[in-house]
Amino acid sequence: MVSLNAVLGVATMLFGIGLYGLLQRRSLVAMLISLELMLAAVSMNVIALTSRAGADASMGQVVVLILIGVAAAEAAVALSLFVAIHRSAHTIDVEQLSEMKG
Amino acid sequence: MSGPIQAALLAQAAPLAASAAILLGLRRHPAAAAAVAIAALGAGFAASTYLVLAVANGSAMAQAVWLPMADGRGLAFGVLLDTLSTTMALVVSAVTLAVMVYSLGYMAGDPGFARYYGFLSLFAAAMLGLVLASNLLQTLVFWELVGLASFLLIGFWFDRPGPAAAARKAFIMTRVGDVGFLLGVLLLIRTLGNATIPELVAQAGPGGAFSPRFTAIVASLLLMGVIGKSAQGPLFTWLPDAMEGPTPVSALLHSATMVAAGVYLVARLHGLFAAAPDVMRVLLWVSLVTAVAAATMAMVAEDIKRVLAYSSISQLAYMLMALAAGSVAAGFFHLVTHAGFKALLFLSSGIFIHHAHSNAMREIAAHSPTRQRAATIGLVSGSLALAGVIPFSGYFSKEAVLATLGVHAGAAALVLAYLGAGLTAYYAARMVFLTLRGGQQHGSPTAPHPTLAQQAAATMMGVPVLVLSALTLILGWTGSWLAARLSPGAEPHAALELGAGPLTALALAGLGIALAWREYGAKGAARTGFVDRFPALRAFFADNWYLDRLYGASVVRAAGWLSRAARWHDQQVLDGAGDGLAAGTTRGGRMLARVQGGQVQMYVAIAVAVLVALAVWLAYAEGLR
Amino acid sequence: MSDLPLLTLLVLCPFAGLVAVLLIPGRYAQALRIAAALSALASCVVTALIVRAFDAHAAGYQLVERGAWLPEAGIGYHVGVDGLSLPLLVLTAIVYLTGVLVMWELELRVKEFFAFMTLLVTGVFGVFVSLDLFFFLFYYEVAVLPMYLLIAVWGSTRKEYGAMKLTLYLLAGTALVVPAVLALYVTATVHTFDLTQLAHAGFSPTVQRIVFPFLFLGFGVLAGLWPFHTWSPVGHVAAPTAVSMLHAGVLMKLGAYGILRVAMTLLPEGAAYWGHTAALLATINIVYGALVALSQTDLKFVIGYSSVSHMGIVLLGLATMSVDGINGAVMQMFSHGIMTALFFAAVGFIYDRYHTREIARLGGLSRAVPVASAFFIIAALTGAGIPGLASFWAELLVFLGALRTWPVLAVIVVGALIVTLAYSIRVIVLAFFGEPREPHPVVADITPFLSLPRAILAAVLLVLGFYPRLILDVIDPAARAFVEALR
Amino acid sequence: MNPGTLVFGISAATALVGALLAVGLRNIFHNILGFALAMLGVAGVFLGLGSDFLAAVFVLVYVGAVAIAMVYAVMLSHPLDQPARPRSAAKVWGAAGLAAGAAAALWMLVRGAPWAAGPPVEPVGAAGIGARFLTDYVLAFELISVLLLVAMMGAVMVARQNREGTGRW
Amino acid sequence: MSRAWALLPEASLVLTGLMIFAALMAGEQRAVLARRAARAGSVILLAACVASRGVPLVIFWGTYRVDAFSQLVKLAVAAGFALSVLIARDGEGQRADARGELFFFLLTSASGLMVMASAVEAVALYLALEIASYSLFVLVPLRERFPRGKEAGLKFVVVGLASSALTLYGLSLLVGLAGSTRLAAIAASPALVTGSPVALFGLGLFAAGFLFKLALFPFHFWAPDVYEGASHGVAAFVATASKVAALAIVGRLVAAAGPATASLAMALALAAAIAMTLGNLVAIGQRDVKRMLAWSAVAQAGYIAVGFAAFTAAGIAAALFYGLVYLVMNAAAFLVVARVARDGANPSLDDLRGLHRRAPLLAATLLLALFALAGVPPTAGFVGKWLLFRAAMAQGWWWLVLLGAINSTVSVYYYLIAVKHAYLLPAEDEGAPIALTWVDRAACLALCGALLILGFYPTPVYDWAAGAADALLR
Repeated sequence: MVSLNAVLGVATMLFGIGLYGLLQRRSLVAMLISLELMLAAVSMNVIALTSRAGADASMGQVVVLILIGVAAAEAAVALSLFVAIHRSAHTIDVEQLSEMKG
Repeated sequence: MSGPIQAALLAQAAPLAASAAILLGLRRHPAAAAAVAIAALGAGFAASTYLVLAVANGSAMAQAVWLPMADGRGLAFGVLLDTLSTTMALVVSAVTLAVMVYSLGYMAGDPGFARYYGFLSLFAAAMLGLVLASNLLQTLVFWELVGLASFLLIGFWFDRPGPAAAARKAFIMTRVGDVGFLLGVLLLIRTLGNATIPELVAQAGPGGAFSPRFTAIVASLLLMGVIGKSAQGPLFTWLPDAMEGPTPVSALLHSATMVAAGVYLVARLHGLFAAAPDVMRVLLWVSLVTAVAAATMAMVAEDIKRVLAYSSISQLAYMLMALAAGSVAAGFFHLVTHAGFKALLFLSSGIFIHHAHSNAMREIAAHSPTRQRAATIGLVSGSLALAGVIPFSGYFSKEAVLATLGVHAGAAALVLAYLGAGLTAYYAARMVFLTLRGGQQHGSPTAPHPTLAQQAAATMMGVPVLVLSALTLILGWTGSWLAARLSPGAEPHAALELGAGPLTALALAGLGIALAWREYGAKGAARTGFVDRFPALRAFFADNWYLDRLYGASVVRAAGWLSRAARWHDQQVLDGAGDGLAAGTTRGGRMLARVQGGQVQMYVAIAVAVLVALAVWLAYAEGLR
Repeated sequence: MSDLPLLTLLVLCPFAGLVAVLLIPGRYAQALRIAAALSALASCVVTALIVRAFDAHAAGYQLVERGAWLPEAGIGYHVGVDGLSLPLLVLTAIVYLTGVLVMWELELRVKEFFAFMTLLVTGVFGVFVSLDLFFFLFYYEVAVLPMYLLIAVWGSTRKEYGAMKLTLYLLAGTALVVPAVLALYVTATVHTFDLTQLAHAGFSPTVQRIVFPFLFLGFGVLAGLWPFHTWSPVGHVAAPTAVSMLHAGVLMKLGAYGILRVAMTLLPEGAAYWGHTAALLATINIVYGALVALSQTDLKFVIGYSSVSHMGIVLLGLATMSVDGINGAVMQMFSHGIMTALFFAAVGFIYDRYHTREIARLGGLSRAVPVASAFFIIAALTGAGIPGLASFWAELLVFLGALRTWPVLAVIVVGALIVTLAYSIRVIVLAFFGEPREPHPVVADITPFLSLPRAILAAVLLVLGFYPRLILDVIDPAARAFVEALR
Repeated sequence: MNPGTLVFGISAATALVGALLAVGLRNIFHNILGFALAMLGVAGVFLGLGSDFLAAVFVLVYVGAVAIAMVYAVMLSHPLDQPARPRSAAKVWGAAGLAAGAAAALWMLVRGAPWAAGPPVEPVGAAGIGARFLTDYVLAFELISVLLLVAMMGAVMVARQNREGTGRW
Repeated sequence: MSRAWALLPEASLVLTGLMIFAALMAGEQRAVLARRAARAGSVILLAACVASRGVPLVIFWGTYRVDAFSQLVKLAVAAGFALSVLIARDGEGQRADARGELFFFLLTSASGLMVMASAVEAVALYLALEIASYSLFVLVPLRERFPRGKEAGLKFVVVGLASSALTLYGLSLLVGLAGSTRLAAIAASPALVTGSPVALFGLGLFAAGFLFKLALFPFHFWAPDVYEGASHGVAAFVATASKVAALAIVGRLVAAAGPATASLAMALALAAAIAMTLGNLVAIGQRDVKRMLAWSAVAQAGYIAVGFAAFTAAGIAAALFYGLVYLVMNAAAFLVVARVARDGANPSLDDLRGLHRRAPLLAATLLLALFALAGVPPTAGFVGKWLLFRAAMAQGWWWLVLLGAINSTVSVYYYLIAVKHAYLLPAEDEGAPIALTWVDRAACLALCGALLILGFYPTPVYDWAAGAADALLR
């Protein structure tokens, strides 16, 4: 059996990579990808923690199923917004979408 | 004893009521105002007379609590009737009455006529209150109020710059002394729990509760008030300037009564002052120097009222000298006679001024002054009294003072006092000659026929002058009566005992008059004094011994500088700090706003960084579990 | 009569005025004025009833009313009056009435003016009757905030700056007071904001020493404590007449009253510990204020700094923690309140007519407008501590108290009387005596109707100056009990 | 090395490599491919942990739906013709540092955490999941459907191009 | 009374939703009809929330709880919804084709918030939050004639989704630690009870999403942009209903964290301190009224966190009470902003000039609202802040209280600047009077009245808030 910490470690790294992408990428779509990676890390966490002996495995799976739904919804809203933004601003470079400040 | 008490209350209340009525209701009714004022003061005068007769010896006091105090009993105010206070009350009300009558003529037609009588009544009430007060704090209250009245009356013609400035100077300068007075009173109240005059005198005396040191401190503080009010020592320069007020006011406040309040205070608290011999020595020398110094200034003054003012300072110094040397009777005697002849001198000079429309003696001389009979009589007899020529009143009282000095003060003091007496005779005579004797008769050689109103005015002014002239011959004989009344145990001073002292004084007086005659009076005299030959000295004398300049250069300038410094500090430092804080806050806001830089990834990064910090902090604070 | 909730009624009087003013449409200016005046009159009547119902010989709070309000949070409705607050109620009522009358000629945005003014007065009355710290501060701020608009809209010289400065300073003071009060609430054994109960809470010396300066400085800001006084002259200069009157006359007293009623009552040990500092600051107030007043060029600035100086006397009296000092301080609050009100009323008339307050441009006013000038001169003389006017007695008592506790400071302060007189006389002589320095429009002297409020104020000064026991007999038992409790 | 560990190792490596590709490459299409790869890896991990149903759904939704939607969005929005601006080194290192720090902090906390322990529960299948959905997670189930509804309607509205106020769905 | 009575608000939500949906199906008049439906629905909703008060209910296997707490929050949300609908008027400022949908999404957001108040299971709670958020995500960018609306939407979405990822990560940790997603189980889990750092951090992460809605530092960055970028009705909803509900849930999490959490309290206190200072200082320089209100909201979130930092029932009660007051005062401010604005544009401070003449009632409302925000009596803001500070002080947060009090002073500065523009400065073009409908007038008066009444006599409302706090801790 794989040790719990190994899975948690992978999830943490995945979360970290997602975070890096979120903070660094200029493309909105790439940022969304990063976010999805973070959500996947969360899912991995949940499954790891609920598939141990003595844990409520079905609960974990239900939660992750819901998370998948959330991720889909997120993608839908975010992507539609990106399209709309591109339509009016002709860019989806987040660094250029920084008119509002102060 | 309720009769005298009621009389005393009446004497204070009547002028006060008159003052209130005039200032509040009769400002547009001059005749009524004057009538009310004179009637009220007449009542006061009658009451005072009654008091003098009723209180032949001993003392009576009636008090009511006026101010609740920490001790639970409170400060009681009331009237203290004894020989000293009743006599002073009589002097005050008499002179005031005379001045009020005189003013009917002098102030006739002035737009502020009613106001004038209102202030005058206020002064009378305050002065009588001061005299009759049973509590030293009460004395202080009225002391300040006469100061206020003095301010208002000096500045009576407030729309002229001179009187306004003079009033300001007088008020502030006397306040300097009053601060000492107030501190003294506070100190007494603090120690004694109250400031009832007989009690504090008793406590200061032998067997009393006060330590000598305490008595000395209190006495010197009170002395500051005396010096300020009686225009002594370094604080006298306000008095010459105070002559900017109407002449009757000068007569009443600034020679006869108010400035004598300081003398009265020393007499009133003589028991206390006597218990502080060092302070008395200081007072003695202050008054000696003042007497001579003021005389030198009078010698060179060109303005008749200023001459009289300096002479007031000088004569007040004589009174204080006597008190400092230990004789209440002599000092008070001189106070009484001085009140008479100085009021007379002012009122007479007022008549001249009224006609010549000038205060300058040489100017008056040009307006045929001798045509004013009453005034001429008054001026001459008053000056003789001032010069101390027998048998005028001044002679007797000054004699009493000098005699006291001779007994108690030592040779040096006596020499100075005699020097002063000689100078007094000189400047008195100078004044008479300068005023009365022949300038070229320009101006109004043929005076127009006086109207009826002018005649009435002349009468109003003439009668008091003549009465007072007569008094200069009478008051001199009251010395022994006064002495018996004020210090019954003491040996009565012989009025007409021509020993070495009186002869010296008379000789000096003669010398002074003769000198003045040679320089000013004789036909073809150069009409310049011997001092005029030394311009520097003359300037020194004429300029108040440069004291005003000294004050101007030191105290006034320092105050101005301090004030401006404080103002600068207030605006730049304190206010600047406040404004700076506000500006800094705004600037801080602008700087913080830069965090909101528009880069959304930065926002997320900050949030994540904070959370990382939280994780580390939690692990650190709670320990990894 | 004594069954009536008089104190609540008193607070409701100006509040009713506020409601009435809000309900009357803005175009009926006269009706608005009358409504305000009626509410002021009602306040006076209720105050008179309170004075009648008040037993001067009994110490402790009287006419007490209590009610539950927010018991979980320790807040209750609790009002009462004692000898220390009663004079201030009378003061407020008088200044309120005279203030409304003084503003009778106001034409600009009458409705809003009287609305804010009545609100302000509601707050002031509220503070003086409140015995619950929450309500105390509640009303305290109610009284402060309308000032901003009253000054900013209806004021003059640098009005926006002055108004903002004033508001921020005062609220900064509150920012010190509120945490301090909450800290007391928390540390007390009984969790309540009731002053009377907190007074017996017995705070530890450490708490007292730490919290006292917060309360002292916080309230001190409103009392014009040096070096936090600079808002006050600036604010006074900017404010319209009635607001200056209310502000210098009454509002600054709230600060001193707060120190007395809250800081000293609750933290006697803290007060004793910081007494020296407080007295020193108060002394600086007196001397500094007087010195700065000496070289001002604007009439209102002179008054503003004189207020700083005079409030120093109040603070010094409080700092003595003696019967004489407290008596003097409370009386000084009263007489200074009346005096500055008169001051500002007098200057207000002059400014209305001559459109300047520059001393250098005035002169000879006593000739041109004798009656109006007389009012100013009476106020100035009161300020100078001339006997026969109310302030003299108050200052005397304070000096006496100070002389017992801090002789050196007392000597300095008494010495400063010279400066006080100097600036008062300077103004009188320069602005009112002499000749006009530049041509002025010929203006009629003040009308009897406009004289009325000023005459009321002057009369109060004179009457109390003649017989101070009228007020001191009320204060004294309370001051005695207060000092007793301090020990 | 047992098969479970092997499967896990491969899946985890796939997931991490995919993730790195997804965030590291410059080309957005490559990123999406990397993302799909990472999701496959994650699904593999699930499989290794015994959640086979979940793994299937995961692949279906992420690779099948989300990734495709992303491709559509990129085609609609990405200005491929524009040359990419160079990356700012400070931003790269800053983001990397922060992400590494965050991961380290998380790992520090997670490593030895006192995870809950309870009685053993029998392994579950799709039926068990369905049962949970209809009992104590019925509220969540309802809510996720509402959320998806809102997201769909919102997405349509936001992306819609017509500007007259009369458009219908 | 039937237990089902307790679900009256939820039922009204569905009804309103159907009404608006039906209206949107209409042709030309869809926006107007939707507005009418929304208005009617908001009234029904309010009535339902009031009527259902005091009826407790637990359904869905214990995951949905109706109690004093949830009813209070629902009432607040209903009020916020009603006011936002009112403020939105016909949706001006919203893109023309989305004016009808505006009301629909506001309603879905409100339903999310209402469910959030009752959900006592973490996943449901999170989903409710997301429903509320997504509805707003799609509304914010659809601003008309204001290109930055898109950017505002972007900021909102990015920060929101990032927070949501953090929330989920926290949730995953909590699931592992507690073995359950029920809040009660999480609160009772040994890890949390003993204060294990991972549990506390997990809870903190889980709170991120709610702190994001509350706009508490460091999750506040979206607020200024969204307030500025969103149309008035949306911004008002974000500022009122959404914020109060988020606040309530933070309260719920604070209650779950329990009393033995000194380090979390310190973290909250620091966040509160920074938020207050940052918000107030930056607000000083703003010219756009809505942006200023946003920064002030950042500061206000800080004040609220001061109450939470106490970690006591009194603190939560104070925060809930303050939340209600906050709703009223912010709604009042936004009502004024919306009416002053021309054509749905953002008013700047200069647009407020001469308001006292152009619309005295609006000026007075603004005055009261700003004074309430500044915490000045006799408005309810004073009582609210007092209670917050009292709770914090009781736990020894003296420096926080002092800082809060000082910050209040700073805040007065910029509130007064706005007041100055409304009351003092004349309008440049002798601005035309602003016409108000009777509904607007009634709303102004009602809001002012509420601010004053809550200021003079907060007792019943505070008692309710205290009861709600007790319900959380039971």
